[in-house]
Amino acid sequence: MPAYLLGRLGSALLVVLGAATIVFLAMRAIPGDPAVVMLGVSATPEQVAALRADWGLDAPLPVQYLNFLTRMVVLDFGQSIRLGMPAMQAVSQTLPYTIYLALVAFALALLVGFPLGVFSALQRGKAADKLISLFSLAGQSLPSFWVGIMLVLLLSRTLHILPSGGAGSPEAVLLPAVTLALPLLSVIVRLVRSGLLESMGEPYIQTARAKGLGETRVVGVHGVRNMLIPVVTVVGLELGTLLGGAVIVETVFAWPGLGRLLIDSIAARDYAVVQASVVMLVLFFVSINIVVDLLYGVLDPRVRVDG
Amino acid sequence: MADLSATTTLASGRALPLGIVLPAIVVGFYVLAAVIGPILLGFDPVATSLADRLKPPMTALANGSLSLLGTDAVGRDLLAQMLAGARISLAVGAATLVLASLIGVALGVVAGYWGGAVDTVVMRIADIQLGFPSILLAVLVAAVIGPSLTNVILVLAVTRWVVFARVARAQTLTIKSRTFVDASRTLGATDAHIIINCILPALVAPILVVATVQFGLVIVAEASLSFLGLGLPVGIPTWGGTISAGRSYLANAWWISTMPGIALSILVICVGILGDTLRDRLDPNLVTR
Amino acid sequence: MPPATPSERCLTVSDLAVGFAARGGTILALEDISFHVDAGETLSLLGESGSGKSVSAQAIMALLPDTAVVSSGTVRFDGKDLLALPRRETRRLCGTEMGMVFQDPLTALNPVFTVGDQIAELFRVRQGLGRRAAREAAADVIDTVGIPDARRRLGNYPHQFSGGMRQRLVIAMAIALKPRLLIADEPTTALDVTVQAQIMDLLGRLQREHNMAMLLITHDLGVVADVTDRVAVMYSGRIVETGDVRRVYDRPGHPYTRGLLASVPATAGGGKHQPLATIGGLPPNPQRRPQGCTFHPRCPFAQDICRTERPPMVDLGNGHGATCHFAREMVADDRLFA
Amino acid sequence: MIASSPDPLAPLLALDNLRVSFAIRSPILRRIKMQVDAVAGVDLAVAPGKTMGVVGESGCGKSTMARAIVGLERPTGGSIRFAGEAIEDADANARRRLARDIQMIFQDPFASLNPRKTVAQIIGEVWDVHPDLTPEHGREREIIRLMERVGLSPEMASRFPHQFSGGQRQRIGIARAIALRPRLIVCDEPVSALDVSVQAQTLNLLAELQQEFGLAYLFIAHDLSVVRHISDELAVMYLGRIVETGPVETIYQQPAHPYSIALLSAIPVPRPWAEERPPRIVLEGDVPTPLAPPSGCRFHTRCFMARDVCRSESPSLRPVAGRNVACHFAEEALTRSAPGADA
Amino acid sequence: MNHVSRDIFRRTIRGLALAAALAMPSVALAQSADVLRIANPVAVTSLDSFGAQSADQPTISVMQQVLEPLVIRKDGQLQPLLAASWENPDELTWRFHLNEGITFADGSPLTSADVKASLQRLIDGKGPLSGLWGAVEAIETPDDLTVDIKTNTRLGTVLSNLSMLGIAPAAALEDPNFFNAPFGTGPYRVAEFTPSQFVALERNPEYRGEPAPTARLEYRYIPEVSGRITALENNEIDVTWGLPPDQVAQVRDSQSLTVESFPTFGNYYMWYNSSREPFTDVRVRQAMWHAIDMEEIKTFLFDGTAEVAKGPIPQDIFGAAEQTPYAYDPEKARQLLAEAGYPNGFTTTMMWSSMCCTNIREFAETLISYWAAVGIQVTPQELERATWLENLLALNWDSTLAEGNTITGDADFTLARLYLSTANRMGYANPELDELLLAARAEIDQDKRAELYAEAGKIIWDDAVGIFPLDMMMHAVYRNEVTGFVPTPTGMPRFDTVSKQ
Repeated sequence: MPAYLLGRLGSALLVVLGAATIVFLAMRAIPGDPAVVMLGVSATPEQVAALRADWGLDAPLPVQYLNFLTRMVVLDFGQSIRLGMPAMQAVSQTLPYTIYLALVAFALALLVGFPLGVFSALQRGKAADKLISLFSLAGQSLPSFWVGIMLVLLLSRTLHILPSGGAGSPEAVLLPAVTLALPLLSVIVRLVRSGLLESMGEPYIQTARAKGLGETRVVGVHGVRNMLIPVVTVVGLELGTLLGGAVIVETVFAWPGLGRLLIDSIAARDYAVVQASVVMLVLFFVSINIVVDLLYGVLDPRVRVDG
Repeated sequence: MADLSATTTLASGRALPLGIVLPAIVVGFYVLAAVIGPILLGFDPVATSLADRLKPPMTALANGSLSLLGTDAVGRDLLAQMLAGARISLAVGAATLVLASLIGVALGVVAGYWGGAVDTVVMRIADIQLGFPSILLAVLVAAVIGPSLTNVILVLAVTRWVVFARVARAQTLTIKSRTFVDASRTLGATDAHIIINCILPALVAPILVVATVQFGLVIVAEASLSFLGLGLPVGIPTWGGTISAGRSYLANAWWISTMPGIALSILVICVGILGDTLRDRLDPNLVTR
Repeated sequence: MPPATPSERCLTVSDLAVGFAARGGTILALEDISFHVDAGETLSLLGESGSGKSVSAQAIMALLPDTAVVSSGTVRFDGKDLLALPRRETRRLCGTEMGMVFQDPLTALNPVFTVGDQIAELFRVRQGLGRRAAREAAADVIDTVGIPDARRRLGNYPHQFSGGMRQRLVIAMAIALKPRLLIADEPTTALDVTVQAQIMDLLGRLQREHNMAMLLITHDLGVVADVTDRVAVMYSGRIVETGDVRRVYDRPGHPYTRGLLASVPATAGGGKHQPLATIGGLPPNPQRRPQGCTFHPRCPFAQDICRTERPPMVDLGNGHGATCHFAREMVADDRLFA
Repeated sequence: MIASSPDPLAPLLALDNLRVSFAIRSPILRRIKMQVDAVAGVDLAVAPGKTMGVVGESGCGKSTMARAIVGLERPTGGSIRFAGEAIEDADANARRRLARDIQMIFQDPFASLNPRKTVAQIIGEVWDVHPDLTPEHGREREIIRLMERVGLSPEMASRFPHQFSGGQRQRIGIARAIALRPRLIVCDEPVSALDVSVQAQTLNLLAELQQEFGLAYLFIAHDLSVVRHISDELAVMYLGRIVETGPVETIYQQPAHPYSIALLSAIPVPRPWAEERPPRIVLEGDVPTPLAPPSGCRFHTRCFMARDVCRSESPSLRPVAGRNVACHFAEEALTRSAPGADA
Repeated sequence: MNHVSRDIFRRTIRGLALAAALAMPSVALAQSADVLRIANPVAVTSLDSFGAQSADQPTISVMQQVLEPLVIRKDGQLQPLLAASWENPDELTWRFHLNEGITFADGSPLTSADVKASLQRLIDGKGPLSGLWGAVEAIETPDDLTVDIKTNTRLGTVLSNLSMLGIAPAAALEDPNFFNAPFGTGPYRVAEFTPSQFVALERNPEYRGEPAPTARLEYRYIPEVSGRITALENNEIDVTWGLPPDQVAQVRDSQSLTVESFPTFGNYYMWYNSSREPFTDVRVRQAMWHAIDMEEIKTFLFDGTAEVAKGPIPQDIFGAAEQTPYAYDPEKARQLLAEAGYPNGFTTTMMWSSMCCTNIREFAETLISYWAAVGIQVTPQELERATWLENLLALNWDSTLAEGNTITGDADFTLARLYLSTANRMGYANPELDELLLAARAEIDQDKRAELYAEAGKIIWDDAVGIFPLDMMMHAVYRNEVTGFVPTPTGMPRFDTVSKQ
């Protein structure tokens, strides 16, 4: 197991390193100079040069890269130009919002999606199943920015039930969370449904029935337990993309999370924050993947290595 | 094996289920609207008419025509704009899928067939791609080459190839180990012969399914890019762009965001049903996300 | 084996017919199926793939898929008609009164639970034993089926056992609650020859110990001969011949049985380059079974009557019967094992 | 090399101490690799026009051996000679040439046919790969001839594999295998997936084709009665090694290896009462995994005759009573398997 | 849904959400009259008004209530605030005498050292405003209440520049954490700050004047217009600004809200790249101006809530002079084009920054539509701000539409920084204009400066260096309970006079 875990960590680090390199090069490849962005229309070449020197951007690229990598090891991404604080501090101020939003969305998706999927599978082919299928298809394919806008239009602007955005009150998380949860919820419904149907077709289900177990136990224990394996795999991956994908929802609902920070920082060419955000997002993504892998081992004894 | 009988069912033209016919008709309608709509109801991005701005649906305009779905913030007819947008959306979707599937299938087959270092490199790049925020990628490409139709297609293709590569690779791995490939080998067949005769034909069905499922996602992704202001240049009408532009007018002109959103939703749902039905019939075990 | 008196009769299937809903109507998978199994006795359902032998077992155990429809017949077990009972009631008899062994021991076991949990589940859910007692009982059962070091292996998962051991576990589950009827559906098909011998030995031993009735479903003529008292030969959803194994094998009353026996190289004996006897043609498509005797298109002895009239079960004495218009002539013909 | 055939003709195919091992990845945890010696030093010879039957249980390496012969696996040791020429290291070009002489019939008749091609395309693939061998009278006519030869109606040429029954599919596989008029066909369990009645038809067809084209078969099966029916020579394999080889009837009548004895006794026959049979020997336990084969004689863990020497010393094939046996106590085993003896 | 049930529903949801929100980072729920909830349209990213954000409107709008300048612009006039008086001992020296007895929020007294440190920090910060002080040679502090600013050339803009410099305590400026919760001599001090999200100000207990009527100001960033309006209507916030002009009318209809519109120092401008064909020809530049009906744009696109410009900078700015607007005359436009050699028009591009300002795209599309009517095909180029800036500075464009804000209220800030040929911002070079602008900057006599700017403005206008379509108005919206709101022409409202009932 340790060897396996080590290998897994190794490849995860490789992915982080790759992403870090790409974001480093990308930020420097795109037009737009942080100094110019800050100084605005009236910037003079002297002012720009002075600022770049202050920020160490006049150093040769390899030096900057090496600097970036060595400091990345201790999660030091340097000073944010735009915010005047360490980039990591900016990230750690916004990340909790994104994680909070993602978790609420995740819980919502799970709590609604799982039972709905099981129900749909048991009602296979009936009207309820078809309705749920259509709903989940819609949830999966509708653009979340539009769904968000429509929710605001309906619940906020017309009915005045929920706030339209921001993180100012506790119920403010609901609309963005629902919007964010919808695609994941749909994925869960579909996965649970097809997973359960597939699991129910396996011979061991016949065995369970031949043992004379009640149908509730056959489905609830033997069926569901096996179906968890594919569900956890995909849901884990989706959770990773949930964080990254929160950008749009955060934009629509002015949610002060990492996604918005990333967008704003890209716009301001705030290299340090962009690099910090991307590295943290990717780090999160690969961590979740590792957790999923480990969870896989918990759920599926065939994956466990003896001894 | 299930895929085979399904192929024949499709090929032999036995009664197709509603799950295919209905959405196919809707999608066909969109294609038709996209092709001939702009001819019937031309959209000129430059033809603004300030007196007609923000008019609700079913309003008679200054020039005497009737605006079925209302007008936007500079007085252009929303329906005409949406028809022109349909053309762009469908074109972007199709072009992206062609590009992404070509890249993805090529890399996936190579990685799956030869394995080893090539496989490791391709799959590692895929991992990075998956973890990397696509927004940043979009900004990057848009900024480097400037916003254009090609760039949007490029960005979307770059974010989509992984799905195709994964499916192609998995399918290649499965097919590669199938006995009929061994049979070809014992005939003395070369790798190229095997890839062309055994692997690629087996990829058609799953890739088709993935492409159908992805089609809706790509259209939505294009709209999302436009929504974030990273999409097509101003002057090229897109659904996402219109929805985004209408966001500031939710208070006084709800139709600007709502109408193209409904059009987009109906399309992607129908494409989704189509993809689902195809998947059920062609390759039930395919995971396409 | 002493002949079974009617009081010891365990399972009686009469006139069973099962169809599957399909596009364009129902496909009859089984028709006119009648047989019985007595306590302590083994009946083999012998047939090639698609002959309907597994469907019979599923019908008895209420394990038929939702698309299946039982269109007629009765399945009497313990005086109750299982088909008339609600599925839930039939299910209640499974495990306690009827046990089942499946073909593929790898997939028949739930991969994510330990074998201890899977067997103990029977005792806990069906008998209401406590956790500890159920585990003890499970260990005893595993011990019974000949898995060494039973107690320690309770915590292992199915994939940690070899194929033969897995089949023993499946058997353990089937006999754990000492059922009176054991249905074994191709229990050795997935196993190697030497392991097959072990498993058949085990089944035989358990049957004797518990005086169980056993319904063995197989395509292997040799396995049938090894362990069976009586055989029912199935062809295209019907029983074409039934009777004592020796009688049926030595003097088959149906051309199909005869053809089967002749095509087995071992029976055919003979030397190399002696062509084997074969049955020409293919089994009929269940959607388009031939008129009259379903076997007539492949039958070398077919006459006009076979093409038009469905042959009745001809009683050949001592429980031997065959659905062939010329059953008696077949039995009288000595040429088969000349 | 030990000539297993008394035939004075030089063997068509000769394996000399053939070894095939591969690193396999644990199926789910792909990072863990294990070394499997699937074929651990096999000597075997197939005479032209004759059938060499190979029996053994799953995992004994018989299929791997077959795959190595046709080039689907690369041997890790020993040699394979075909008509006197070493072919174990054949490159792609040499392989293509060899394919004209060595063909293969697979176990699963469905899996070995490309589901997306018609029968005509499947058989015609032969000439896609070997365009220079296209018969003068044209591909179509040759396909029809081949189909007729194997007992398929030529009208079926444009059908797909799934539209055929198992037996018919195997006939397609056979037609493809004989299209190039090979000298040797490796048959890997060609009838084990078929129903009894169809199996007989297929065996008859194979026998006819052998007569007609002078084919040599390497015939692999786990069903001993089938092998007995079709073979001239027999090799019994256990865990990657040959434990006994010789003329088929010699071994059947009086096996000299404890494993052969057990194997033969375990075959269920339809009418046991009608023939004289040695008492059944039920072996203990399962076949050990080839990942960790036992020391000494690989069979010793299950052998009813095992002594101390069997645990430490690996017996090699030696001639005993008209066949070759790899057992320290072959002579003793012979007495046990003698007709009428009580095991 | 009726009101009662809606209320119950809201409360239920709130309860549920509260239960779910235990993990929630800092939740502000205060809703009393003592708290004024403000939604700013642009995020406050930093409170450091000396560095990168020194010209950043959100930063200034908060910090102007915390730090006070020496002189302040009130009703168009520069008036003493922290400084009691000033004089010029020589042409290169500005001497300021500070008021006595002023203390910072931490109780320490205001001294000349604080002024020196603050100015020095602005210059060293190299931010956008540091350029205003390029001529400063030395800052001297002869005594605790006297500051001398010495320049190497004559600098006429010192007073207006100083109005943008809030004075912070010198000692605190050394503290790297000072700008997390800065304080000064102003009516408020910063209590809480989360960049981009939230700023809370509370009364400065040491403030020398009348205490501000509202104890606490809370700024929350809500980027979406509809979000802000909704939040106002839902009583989630009390005041906001930066509404698109065409949505003002609709908000005016609301019974619970008050809208106040007032002129600002901001305007739209459309520059030509005069170094590129065909914009080297003044007739082309004028023709395009004549092609546009400003009145129609003002009426429909801006719902009348803007002013047709009468000069390159809005009229309230020091140094602005009234010019005659270009008439909407497509015939004349075509004629000018023909004269310039483009009888059939030409094809060109216009770029703008997507993040520029409200309605920018609609505005641009409308302009393009007008030009199309006289045969000029303009391809729109909406760019991301950073890219737009890069192109702008590289003169890699044909024409560009933007918005400007003369935050110092002094013509120099816009004209002398952007229109000098040395700045080379729009490829226009006119020695006469250069001379006027430089002279104005060096003129200490403020009346003379104003005259010089008037002349310069006329040149820019008549030569059509760009099109100056409209001067912007600011639209602040607040709930009816809010009183005491004072319009600010800088577009950066302050709330130290505002209270809630």
